[in-house]
Amino acid sequence: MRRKIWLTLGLSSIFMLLMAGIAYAGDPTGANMSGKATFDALYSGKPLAEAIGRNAVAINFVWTLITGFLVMFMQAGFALVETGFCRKKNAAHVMMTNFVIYALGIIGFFICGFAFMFGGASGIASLGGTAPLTGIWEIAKGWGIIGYKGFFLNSGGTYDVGVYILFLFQMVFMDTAATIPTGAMAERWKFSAFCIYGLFISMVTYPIFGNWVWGGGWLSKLGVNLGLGHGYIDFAGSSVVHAVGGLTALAGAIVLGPRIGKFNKDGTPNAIPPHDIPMAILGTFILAFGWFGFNPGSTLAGTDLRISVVAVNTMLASATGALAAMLLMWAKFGHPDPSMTANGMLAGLVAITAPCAFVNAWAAALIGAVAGLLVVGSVFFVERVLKVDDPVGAVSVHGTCGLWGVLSLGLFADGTYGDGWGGISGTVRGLFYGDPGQFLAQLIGAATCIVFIFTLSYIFFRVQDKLMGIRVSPEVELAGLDIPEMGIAAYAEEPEPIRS
Amino acid sequence: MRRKIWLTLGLSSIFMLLMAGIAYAGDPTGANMSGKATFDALYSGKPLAEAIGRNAVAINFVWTLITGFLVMFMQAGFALVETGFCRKKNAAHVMMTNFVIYALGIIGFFICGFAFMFGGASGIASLGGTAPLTGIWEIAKGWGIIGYKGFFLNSGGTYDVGVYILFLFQMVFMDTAATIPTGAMAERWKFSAFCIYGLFISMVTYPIFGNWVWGGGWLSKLGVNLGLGHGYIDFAGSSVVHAVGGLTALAGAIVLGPRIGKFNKDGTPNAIPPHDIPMAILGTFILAFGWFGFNPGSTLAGTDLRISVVAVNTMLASATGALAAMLLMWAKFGHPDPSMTANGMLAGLVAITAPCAFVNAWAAALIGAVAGLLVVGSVFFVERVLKVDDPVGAVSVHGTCGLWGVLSLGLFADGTYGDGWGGISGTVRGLFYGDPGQFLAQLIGAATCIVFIFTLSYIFFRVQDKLMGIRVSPEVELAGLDIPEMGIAAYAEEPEPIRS
Amino acid sequence: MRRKIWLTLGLSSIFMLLMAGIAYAGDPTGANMSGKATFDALYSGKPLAEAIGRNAVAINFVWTLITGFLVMFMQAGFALVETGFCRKKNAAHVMMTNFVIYALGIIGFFICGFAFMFGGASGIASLGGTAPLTGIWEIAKGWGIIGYKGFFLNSGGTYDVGVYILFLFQMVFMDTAATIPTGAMAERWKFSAFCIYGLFISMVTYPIFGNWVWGGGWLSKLGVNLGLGHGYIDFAGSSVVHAVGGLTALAGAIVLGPRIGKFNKDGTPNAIPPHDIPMAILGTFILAFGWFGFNPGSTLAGTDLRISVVAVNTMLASATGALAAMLLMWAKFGHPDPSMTANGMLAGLVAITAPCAFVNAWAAALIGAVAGLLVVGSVFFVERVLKVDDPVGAVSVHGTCGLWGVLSLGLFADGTYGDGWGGISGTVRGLFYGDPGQFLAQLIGAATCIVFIFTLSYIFFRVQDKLMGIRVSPEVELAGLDIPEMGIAAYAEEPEPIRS
Amino acid sequence: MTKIECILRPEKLEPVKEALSKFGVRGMTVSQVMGCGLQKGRTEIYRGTEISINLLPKIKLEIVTIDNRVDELVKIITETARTGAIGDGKIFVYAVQNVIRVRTGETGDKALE
Amino acid sequence: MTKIECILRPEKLEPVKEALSKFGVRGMTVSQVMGCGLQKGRTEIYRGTEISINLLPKIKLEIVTIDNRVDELVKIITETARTGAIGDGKIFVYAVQNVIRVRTGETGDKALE
Amino acid sequence: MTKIECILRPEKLEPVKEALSKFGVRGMTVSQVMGCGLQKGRTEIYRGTEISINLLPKIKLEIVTIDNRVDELVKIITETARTGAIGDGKIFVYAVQNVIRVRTGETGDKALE
Ligand SMILES: Nc1ncnc2c1ncn2[C@@H]1O[C@H](COP(=O)(O)OP(=O)(O)O)[C@@H](O)[C@H]1O
Ligand SMILES: Nc1ncnc2c1ncn2[C@@H]1O[C@H](COP(=O)(O)OP(=O)(O)O)[C@@H](O)[C@H]1O
Ligand SMILES: Nc1ncnc2c1ncn2[C@@H]1O[C@H](COP(=O)(O)OP(=O)(O)O)[C@@H](O)[C@H]1O
Repeated sequence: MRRKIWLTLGLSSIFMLLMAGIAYAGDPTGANMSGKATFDALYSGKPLAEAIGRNAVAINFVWTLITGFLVMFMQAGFALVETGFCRKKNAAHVMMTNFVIYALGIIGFFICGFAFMFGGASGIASLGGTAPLTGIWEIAKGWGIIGYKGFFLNSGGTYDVGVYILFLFQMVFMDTAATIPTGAMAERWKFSAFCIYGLFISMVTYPIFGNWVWGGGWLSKLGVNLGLGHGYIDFAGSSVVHAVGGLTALAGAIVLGPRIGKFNKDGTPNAIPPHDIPMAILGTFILAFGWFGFNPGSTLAGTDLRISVVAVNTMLASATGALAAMLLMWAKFGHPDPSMTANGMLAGLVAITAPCAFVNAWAAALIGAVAGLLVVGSVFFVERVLKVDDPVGAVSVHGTCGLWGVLSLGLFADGTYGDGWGGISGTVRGLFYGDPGQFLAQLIGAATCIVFIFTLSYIFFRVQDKLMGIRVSPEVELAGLDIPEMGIAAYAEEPEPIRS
Repeated sequence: MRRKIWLTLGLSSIFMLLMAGIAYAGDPTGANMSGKATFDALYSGKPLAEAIGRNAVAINFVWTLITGFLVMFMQAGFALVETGFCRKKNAAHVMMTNFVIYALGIIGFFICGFAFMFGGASGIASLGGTAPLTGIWEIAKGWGIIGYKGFFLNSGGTYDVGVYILFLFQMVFMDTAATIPTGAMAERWKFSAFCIYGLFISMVTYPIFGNWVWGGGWLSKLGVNLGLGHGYIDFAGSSVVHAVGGLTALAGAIVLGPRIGKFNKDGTPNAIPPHDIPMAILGTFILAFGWFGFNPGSTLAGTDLRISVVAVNTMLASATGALAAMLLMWAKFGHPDPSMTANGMLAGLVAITAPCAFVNAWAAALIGAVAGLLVVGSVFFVERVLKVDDPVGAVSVHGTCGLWGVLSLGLFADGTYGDGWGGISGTVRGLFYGDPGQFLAQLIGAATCIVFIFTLSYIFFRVQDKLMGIRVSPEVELAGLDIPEMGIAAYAEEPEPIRS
Repeated sequence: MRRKIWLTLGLSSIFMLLMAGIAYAGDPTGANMSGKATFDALYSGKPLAEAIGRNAVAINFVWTLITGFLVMFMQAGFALVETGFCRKKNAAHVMMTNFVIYALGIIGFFICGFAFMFGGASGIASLGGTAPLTGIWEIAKGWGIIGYKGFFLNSGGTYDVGVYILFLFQMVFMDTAATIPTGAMAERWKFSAFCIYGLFISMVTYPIFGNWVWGGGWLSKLGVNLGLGHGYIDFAGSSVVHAVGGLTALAGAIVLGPRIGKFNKDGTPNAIPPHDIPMAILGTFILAFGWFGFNPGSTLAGTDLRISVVAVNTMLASATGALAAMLLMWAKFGHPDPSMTANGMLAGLVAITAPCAFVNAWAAALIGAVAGLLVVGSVFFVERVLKVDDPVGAVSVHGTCGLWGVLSLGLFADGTYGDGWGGISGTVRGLFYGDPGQFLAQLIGAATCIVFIFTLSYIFFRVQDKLMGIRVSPEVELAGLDIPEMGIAAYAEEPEPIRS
Repeated sequence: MTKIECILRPEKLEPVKEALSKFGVRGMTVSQVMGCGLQKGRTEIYRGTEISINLLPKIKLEIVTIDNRVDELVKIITETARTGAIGDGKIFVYAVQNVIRVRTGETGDKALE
Repeated sequence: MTKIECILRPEKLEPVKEALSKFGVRGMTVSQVMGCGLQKGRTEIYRGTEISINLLPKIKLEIVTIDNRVDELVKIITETARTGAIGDGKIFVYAVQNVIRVRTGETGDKALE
Repeated sequence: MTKIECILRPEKLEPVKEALSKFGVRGMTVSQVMGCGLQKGRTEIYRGTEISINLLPKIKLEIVTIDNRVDELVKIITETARTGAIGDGKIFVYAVQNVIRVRTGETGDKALE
C-alpha cells in the first residue's frame, strides 16, 4: 500500500518534469493579445470617447457590484455576532431572524422601499446615469419627502441596468439597518412579530429617512435651500443605515422590555454571558471585511480614486475603535474584554462611515478612538441609566456611534474632497476647517434622524404589541426560543459517543 | 496604571491634533495624477483603440477572476451547510469530504476535465480571445461531443492568459457540482471510495455534459442545427452544475442506501436532527454571497452591463425561495423550519442560475418562489416516495430545482438579452414570450442531463461498490465516521473545566 | 390560517403575472447608454490618452483594493485555524490574539512601519505613481536599508491616493505575518506580552526586512549591484510575509517553551487534540479564498493579465499541497489526517506565493506537492528533533514552506514573465531554465531572512521575557487562559436545557 | 450520613441553591441529566418529520449531609422547586457509609462540617 | 425502594428505553458518562502522535423502583443491552431510603406510582 | 460490595486514574459535574457587570469494588488527589446491594472480577 503511493507520487513527478520540455505556443502574459479585436467586438464603430466612457461605466459597475456583494456578506457577520453573544438555547432563533430579515428586506425594498427612497434620485453619472428615476414628491420646491418611481423595479421604465445596480447596492444597505434590531431585541422577540417588523422597516421608515439624505430629499438640500454647507452629508450611512438601525433597536428593546433575569429587583443589571465568543469574533471579522464594501463602495465609482483614502480611513478607525475600547475595559476592569473589544471595532467602523471620504487618516484614527470609548460609555448608560436590555450592544454601537459619525464629519471634514456635493461648489469643510454651516447641517440631520426614526418605530412597536403581542411568553423565554418558536434546537445534544 | 493609560490616550490625541496642521503636498483625490504617464507605461506607442480594448479586457479579467474567487468560496458554504445538517459524530468526516473534493477536483480538471469540456470552446471575445482552444471532436459536422485541447493547461499552446482564466473560472464551477453529492451521501460514505468518485466526476461526467452545453457541443447547437431557439441555454449552470451534482447525488444515495435508523421497518422515515443550525445558516449565507459570483460572473465580462440585472434577479429569487419554503412549512407544520428555509433560499438560487440573464425582476421572483415550494415537495417525494435518504436535501435543492431552472428559462426569457446567442440572431425568448422552440430546446437539454448523468453515475457507483465497497461498516456508522475514518473526532470533549 | 397563506401566495402570483404585461421603457442591457456622457462627466476636456490612462489606473485601484480586502479577510481564516486547533479552554484567548493583532498591526504600521518599509518605494506606475515615496536611507549607493517617508501617512506629502492604496494593500500583508506567531505560541502566551510583540513586528522587524525586498532595499538590488539575476525576488511574500512570520513564531515558541503536558520526561511528544476540526477547516477555506487576493493582487495591476496565470498557479499548488500531505499521512498512519491535510493546503499556498507569477502550471503543481510533503516532515522535525511545541504547525507551514517558496522560484522561473524586474532587462529565469545567478540571489535572500528575523526576534522575546515575563503561570495554563486572561470563557456552559 | 439526590427543573437550580445557601448548606454537586416520568416529553417536527423527544433536560443536585438535617433540607427543596405542574421532579434519599475530605483526610461527619 | 443504576453502550439507550416502557416503567434519569472496565479503550493518532483514549463514552441510566420489580427490570435491561462483546456495561443495585415527589410532597412507594 | 464516589479537581483525573490502574483497578465511571463546598467560586466581569460563578467544574469518579479493597482505594485516591488547597473534593462511600455484568449476567463479586 505504502509502496504504491510512493510509486504513484514518483511517477507523476517524472511525468510532470517531462512536460516542462514542451514548447509553449500560447500567450502567457497577454502581450500578444489584440486589444483592437476586443475593441471591435465591444465597441465596433463607436467613437473613442464613447468607448472610453463605456469602459469607465463598466469599471464602476464592477466596483459597485463587488462592493455591494461584500456588504451583503455583512449579513452573515451580524448573524454570527448576535448569535454568539446570545445564549445557546436561543441560537437557532437569533440566527433565523438574521437570516430571514435578508429575504424579507429584499421583498419589502422591491415592492416599494426602493421607489420611496430613490424614485427621484435621478442621474448617477458614474453608473451611466439612472435616467428613469425622476419621481419625487415635494412639499415645496426643493423640499422632497418621498420618491415614487421604481415599484417592483418595473414602473416607469425602471427595467434599466443603472436602476438595477442602484437597487442592488442600496438593498444591502437597507438590510444592514434592518438586521440591527434583531440583536437588541434578541432572546425574547416573537418570530411572527419580527416578520412584520421586517416589512415595516424596509418599506417605510428606512426608505423615507433615506430619501431625505440620499434620494434627493430635503436634508440633502439644506445647502442649496438654506445655505448650510453642502447640505446634510452622510457618506456611507452612519445615520441612514446605522443610527436608523440603532434607534429602531432602542425603541423595540424598550417596548419589549428586558429579558427575564437581566435586572434585579433593585434595578441593578446581571451579566448574561455569551455562548460562543469565537463565533462573535468571526462575525466581527466578517463585518470589518464587508465594511470595505460599505464605505469605499459608496462612491459608486471605481474611477473616483478617493476610494483608497476611504478604505484606509475605514481600516484605521476600526483599529483605534477596538484598541480604545479594549484599553478602557482593561484599565477599568482588569481584563481586555473580548466582547467589548469587538464592539469597539464595530463602533469605530460605524463612526467613520459618514465622514470616511472627507477626512484624513489622523482624523479617522481619532474618530474611531472616540467611538471606541463612546461605545463603552453608551453600553453602561443604556443598561444602567436607561435600564434597557440590549444583549449585543446594538443600540450603542449603531445608534450612539452612528450619530457621533455624522457629527464628526461636521467637525473634521478637511476640504480635500466633495467639490460640488449637494449642488454647492467647493469642497466640504467641517467646523475645525472653517465651515460651521456644515456642522449645523449635520446637527439638523442627526436630530431629524432621532426624532423621526425613534418616534415612528416606537409607535409601530407599541401598536403592534397591542394588536398581536410582540414578546414570547415567559415559559418560552425560560425554555429558550429555539424549540417553541423554531421547532428545533440549534445544537442537537443527542446522547451520542463522547470522547474521553 | 489607569492614570498611565489615560495619560497616553491624552497625549496621543494632542499629538494627532497637532499633525493636522501640517500642509498636505500629496494628491488626496487623484486629481493631479497623470493618466498620460500610465498610458505610456502600459500602452506606449499603441493605437488608442488597441489601448481601449486592452482596458476592456483588463476589466473583464478583474471581473471574471473576482467572481471566480467568490464561487470558490462557496466550497466553504457547502461544507458548513452539509456539516451543520449532519450529526456531531460525523462532522469531521463531512467537513473533510467537502475540503478534499476541492483539491481533487482541481487535479482532475487540470489533467483532462478542462480539455474535455473546453478544448474546443474557441474565442471568448470579452477575455481577449482564447485562441488555442480549437480542438473538439464531433460525431457529425456541428455535433460536438468532447474537447481535446488544454490537457495539463499545456497541450497545444494553452499556456495562455485567456485559457488560464477560463480554467480558473470553470474549475470552481465544476467543484461546485462535485461537492453536492457529499451532502446526499454523507454519514455513511467510505472516504477512499469518495476520493475515486472525486476524480470521476471532475474528469468524466461533468466535463462531457459541460462540453455539450458550454464547450461548443451539440446541445448548444440545437438552434443552428435544428432551429430550436438559440439552442439549449443554461446561463450559469442550473443544469450543468446543479442538476449534474443533484443527479449524481441521487444515484449515489440510491446505491449507498439510507443511513441506519433513517427508515422504520414500515418504510416511514425518522427525522435525524442536525447538530449545528447556526453553522448551516452561516453556510447558506456564504453560498448566497458566492452566488453573486456564480451568476453575474458568468457573463465573463464586466463590460456587459447586464450584470446588474443578473445580480438583482439572483437576489430576488433567493429571497422568494426562502420565504416561500418558510411560509409553506409554517403553514403545514406550525413552525418556520430553519433548515427548510435555508434549503428554500438555495433552491431559489439554483433555479435562477440558468435564466438569470434572460428574465426580468418579477419573473425572477416568481421562479424563486416556485423553487421554494418545489424544494419542499421534492424533499418529501425523495424521502417518502423514493425512500432515498438525503441528509441535507441536496437532490431536491440542486437536482429538482436545477431542472426547474432550465425549464423556467424556456418559459420566461423576455427577449431583452442574448442577441446572437448560440449563433442565432435576435434575442432569447421563452414560451410565454413567443418562442416555443426555445422551450423545446430546454426540454431536450434537461432530459439529456437526467438520462446521461444519472445513468452514468449510477453505473459508476454500482461498479465501484462491487469492486471496493463504497459504504462504511455498520459499526463505523453507528460509532460515527470521524474516529474510524479520520482518526480524530471533530470536537474533542476532554473532561476539562466547564463553567457553572 | 393555512387558507390565508395560500390565498396570499395565489393573489401575489397573479399580480406579478399581470405586471409582466407592462411595457419596458428602460435600458435593460445598457445598449442605449451614452458613454460619451460619462466621458464628459469624468474626463471632460482631457485628451483621450489621458482618459485611457486614468481608466487603467482605476482598473488597478479596483483590483488592488478588492484583492487587498480579500487578504484582510485572511485574518479571520488564521483566527479560525488556530482556535480550532487549540483547546476549548483557550479558545477565547487564541481568538482574541488573532483579533487584536489586526488592530495593533494597523496602528504600528501607520505610525512607522509603512514609512520604514516603503518610504523609498518611489513610483508604482500601475497605481498612477506614488510620487511622494522617495525617502530611503542607504549605507552605500544602491544599498538601501530603511525608508523614512510616510509616517502617519502624512509626512512629506503622503496624503495621496497612490500612497494610501499602497498602505492598505501592504498593511494587510504585514498583518498576515504578524498573526502567524499567535498560532505557534498559543495556549500559554501572556496577553499583555503579546500586545507589545504586536507593535514590535509591525514597526520593526517586518518593515525592515520588507524594505530590503519590496521597498527598494539592498536585496532587491542584488541584480543591478552584483549581477545576480534580477536581484532577490519574492513575488507575493513567501519570505517577506510567511517566513518572517514563521521564523518569528519559531523564536517565540522556543523562548516560551512547550505547553505543560506536551512532552514527556523522556522527550517524546504527546498529542493534544484540537477542539474544533470544522472550525479549522473553515479557516483553511477562508485562507485559500483570501490567497486569491494575496498572490494575484500582488501585481498591483488588473491591467497585467498575468493575474490569471498567478491565480491558477495558486489554486494548483494549494491542491497538490493538500493531497500530498494527505496521502503521506494516510500511507504512514492509516488515516487521511484532517489537520495535516489542511496544513498541506496552506503549505502549498505559502510555497507558491513567491514564484506564482514566474512559473507555469506544472511547476506550480510540483512546488505545491513538495511543500505538502515538506510540511509533514517539518512538523515532525520541529516537534521531535527541535522539541519545540507549535500547536498549529505555524513554523512548518509558514517558515519551512516559505523558504522553499523563494528557493523554488530560483529553480523553476520559466522566463515568460518579469521583463525589466529589478532593473534588469529580460525575463526572470531559474536555475533549471538557465540562470544560476537568480538562484544564488534567492539563496542569499532566504539566508538573510533566517539570520535577520530569527536573531532579532529571539533577542526581542528573550529580553521581553526578562523584563516582564511572556508566559502565563502554570495555574493559569492548566485552568485555561480564557477566564484568567480574558475574564470570560469562550463557550458558556450554563446548566441550561439540553435535548434528549 | 445521608445523601439527598434531587432531580429538578433546570430553571429551579438557582432558587434552590439560594434557599439552601440561606439555610447554611455549603456543599453540593450538580450535574446535567435527562429524564422522563409522568411528564411525557414532546413531539418536534424537523423537515416535516416527527421526532418524539421523550427525555427532557433536568438538573441533578446531590447533597450529602448529616442525618438530622435531612428532613429540613427535603422540605426546603420541595417547597422551592415546586411549580405544581407535572415534571417537577423527585428526591431520592440514600444512606452514606462514610465521607472523606480529600484535602485533610477527615472522615465521617467531620468531613461534612 | 431500590435504585438500579446501569452503565450501557450509548447505542443501547433507545432499545432499553423502549423495552422498559413496554414493561410500564415511566420514570428514569439518563446521563452521559465515560468509563473503562475490561474494555481497554483505543489508540488514536493525531498529526502522527499517538493518543490513548482509555475512557469510552457510556450512558448511565438510573431507575428507582419498588423493591419487588427489581429482578424483572434487571433481567429486561440485561437482555436488551447485551451484545456479548466486552464493554456491554454493568448494573449496580442500591437501597433507597426514601423517595419524595416534589410536585405533591408524596413520599415512599407512593411517590413512585 | 461498595461504591466509592469521588468528587475531584478536573486536572487530578489523569493522575488518579494512573494510580488506580497501577493498583489494578480496571473498572470506573467518570462524569463531569459542577460543585461548591468550602471553595466559594469566583467573580467574573462581563461587559463591566459582575457574574458570580459559584459552581466550579469538578470530576465525579465512581468505582464499585469488593468491600475489602475500599480502604486502600480511598487512601490512594486521597493521596493522589490532594493539593492541600480548598476545593480538593470529597469521597462518599455507599453500600451496593448487587452488581450485574450485562455481558454475562454474572452477579455479585463475580461481576466485578
Ligand atoms: N423512577 C424514577 N427513577 C429515576 N428517575 C426518575 C424516576 N421518576 C422520575 N424520575 C426523574 O424525575 C423527573 C421528573 O419526574 P416526573 O414524573 O415527570 O415528575 P412528577 O411526577 O413529580 O411530576 C424525570 O424527568 C426523571 O429524571
Ligand atoms: N467497578 C466499576 N465501577 C464503576 N463502573 C464500572 C466498573 N466496572 C465497569 N464499570 C463501567 O461499566 C462500563 C463497561 O464495563 P466493561 O468492564 O468494559 O464491561 P464488561 O466487563 O461487561 O464487558 C465501563 O465503561 C464503566 O463505565
Ligand atoms: N455535602 C456535599 N454534598 C455533595 N457534594 C459535596 C459536598 N461537599 C462538597 N461537595 C463536592 O465536593 C467539591 C469540593 O468541595 P470543597 O468543600 O470545596 O472541598 P474541600 O472542603 O475538601 O476543600 C465541591 O465542589 C462539591 O462538588
